[in-house]
Amino acid sequence: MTYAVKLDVFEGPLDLLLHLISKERVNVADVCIADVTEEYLRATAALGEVDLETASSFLILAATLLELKSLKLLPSRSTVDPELRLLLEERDRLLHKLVVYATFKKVAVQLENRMTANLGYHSRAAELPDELVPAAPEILRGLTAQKLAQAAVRALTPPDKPSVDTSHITRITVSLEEMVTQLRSRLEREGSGSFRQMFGSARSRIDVVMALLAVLELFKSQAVDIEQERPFGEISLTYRPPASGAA
Amino acid sequence: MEGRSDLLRHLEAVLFIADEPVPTADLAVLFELPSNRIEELVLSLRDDYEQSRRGIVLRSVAGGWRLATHPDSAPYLERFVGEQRHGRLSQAALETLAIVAYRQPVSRGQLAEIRGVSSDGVLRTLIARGVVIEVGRDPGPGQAILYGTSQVFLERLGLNDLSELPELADFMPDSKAVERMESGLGPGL
Amino acid sequence: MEGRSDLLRHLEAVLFIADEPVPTADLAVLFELPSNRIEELVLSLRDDYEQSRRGIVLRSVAGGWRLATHPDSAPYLERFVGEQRHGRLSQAALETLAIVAYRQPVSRGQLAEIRGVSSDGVLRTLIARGVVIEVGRDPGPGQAILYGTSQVFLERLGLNDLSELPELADFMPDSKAVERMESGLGPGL
Repeated sequence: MTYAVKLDVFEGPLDLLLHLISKERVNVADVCIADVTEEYLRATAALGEVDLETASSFLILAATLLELKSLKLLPSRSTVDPELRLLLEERDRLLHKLVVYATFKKVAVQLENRMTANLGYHSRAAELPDELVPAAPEILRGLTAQKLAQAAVRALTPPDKPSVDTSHITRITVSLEEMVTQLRSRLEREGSGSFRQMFGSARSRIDVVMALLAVLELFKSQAVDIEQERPFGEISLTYRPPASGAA
Repeated sequence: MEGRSDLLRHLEAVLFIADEPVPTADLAVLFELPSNRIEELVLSLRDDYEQSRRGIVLRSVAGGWRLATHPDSAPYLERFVGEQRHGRLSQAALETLAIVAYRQPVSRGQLAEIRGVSSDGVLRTLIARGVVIEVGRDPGPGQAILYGTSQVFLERLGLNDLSELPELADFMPDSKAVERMESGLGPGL
Repeated sequence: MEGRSDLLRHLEAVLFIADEPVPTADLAVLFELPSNRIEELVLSLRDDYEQSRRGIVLRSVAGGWRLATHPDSAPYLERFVGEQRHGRLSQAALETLAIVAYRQPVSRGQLAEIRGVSSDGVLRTLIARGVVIEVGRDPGPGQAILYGTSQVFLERLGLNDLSELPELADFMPDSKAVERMESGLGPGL
């Protein structure tokens, strides 16, 4: 599958997301991030220069897509699972943002049509005729040096650096290192346990992902044995103390 | 007491000199006449322009009366002025303008929240074009500048006031589109 | 070929929008007609204004044609102008004046670059009101006219000289913004 990512039609990550979802009619969980990235890089190369705002928008979008994909990959077991509910709430929030954005995008077209319909009416940018200047109030009436300075600051300050709203992306609250340390000390203490027992208190799905990565990390350094009897079944973890020589 | 035609020419002169739409109430004060008399005069001036096929029209816009050129003459005007006076706005600028129009007074932060990206650049363009203006400060901490639309905005859209903007609800995506977005966003229940 | 009345209304629209007297030759080019035809049309428009006792007259001034208000309406116009916001500085005019004050001497091109839009209209107003004046020519190619503030400007603001203008840094929201602005400010002030 290829995705025509035409950068000139996208103005923001919500715009791109909306396009992917409603125009291309794709399920974001099925979107291949690599494909989108490749298209993006090709398009920026064609542009010749990278616009910081568009580039960061793209990164945000890619992160959003990855997170949504991770939602899809993990099985949803029970509707009463509070963690799952939190995730669904987050998804609803993003959906709400998309709906609001789509509404404004649509009404913007209407405003443009109205503006186009009124383009033909030109009014005078009336300069006061010389003979009426004496009748006009003093042009600087009420102007203070302070007001002038404020206006100068407004006019001379360049616009803020582009920034991107990341509120719809879950923050990583625990680092992988911290997770590895936590898991190791818990296994040392308890010897064994299921993955669910160990991480039932994980705050968000991203924490669960971090926990899984921590388990894989410990497995790699041969500090834990992993057993899973069937797909999506319980994962049991058993602590493997370091070789006696090292103890 | 001056005759009707004298009043009409003074009215025409005042509207010619004005640099923004003139409300009926201002004309009533100026000519010391009741508003309904002014309305009558203005409408008869407008009819006169129409009937004698003038190059000028009289419009009711942005809460007042405004002389403008007839759209039929637009091609000549554009050639004469050299460039399109009101150049087209970019997609980003239009979206931002729409949000400002419906959500005013609105801060930069709120704009960024809705569009998912910073709108600072386009906001500056809109201010330079005179369609968006600063309308105040957020009383909360930070005292963010709040933005709104201007008289020029109303004039450009041919609206009398903001209540004439189309209902936002009419532009909500329909339930099918929302469903598509929802299923596109990943696993449901 | 367009009929006479169509040409007349386009001519009226062009003269309406023009902010300076329009020479016959320019109109001839615009309408692709010989000058004597243009003269004929302009004069017939002028007669039409006179005969129908309009508030607008068509004048031949300074080598061109220009629409103006009828002198009979002067008392109303003076009252209107005196009471209206004509006297007030628009936000665009205030910003332009502020840039001229702090960055003088400055050319039209530099003003347009800073504001992101042409400032010619407001600059003309500021010059007409005597608060901005020509202060020299850019020595570089093109010899652009450079503008600065006038003595009248200083007097109205109660300043002795430009060094008494407030420090911009005192009005900056934060230090980072100061840095950004200073890098944008020339070595001038």
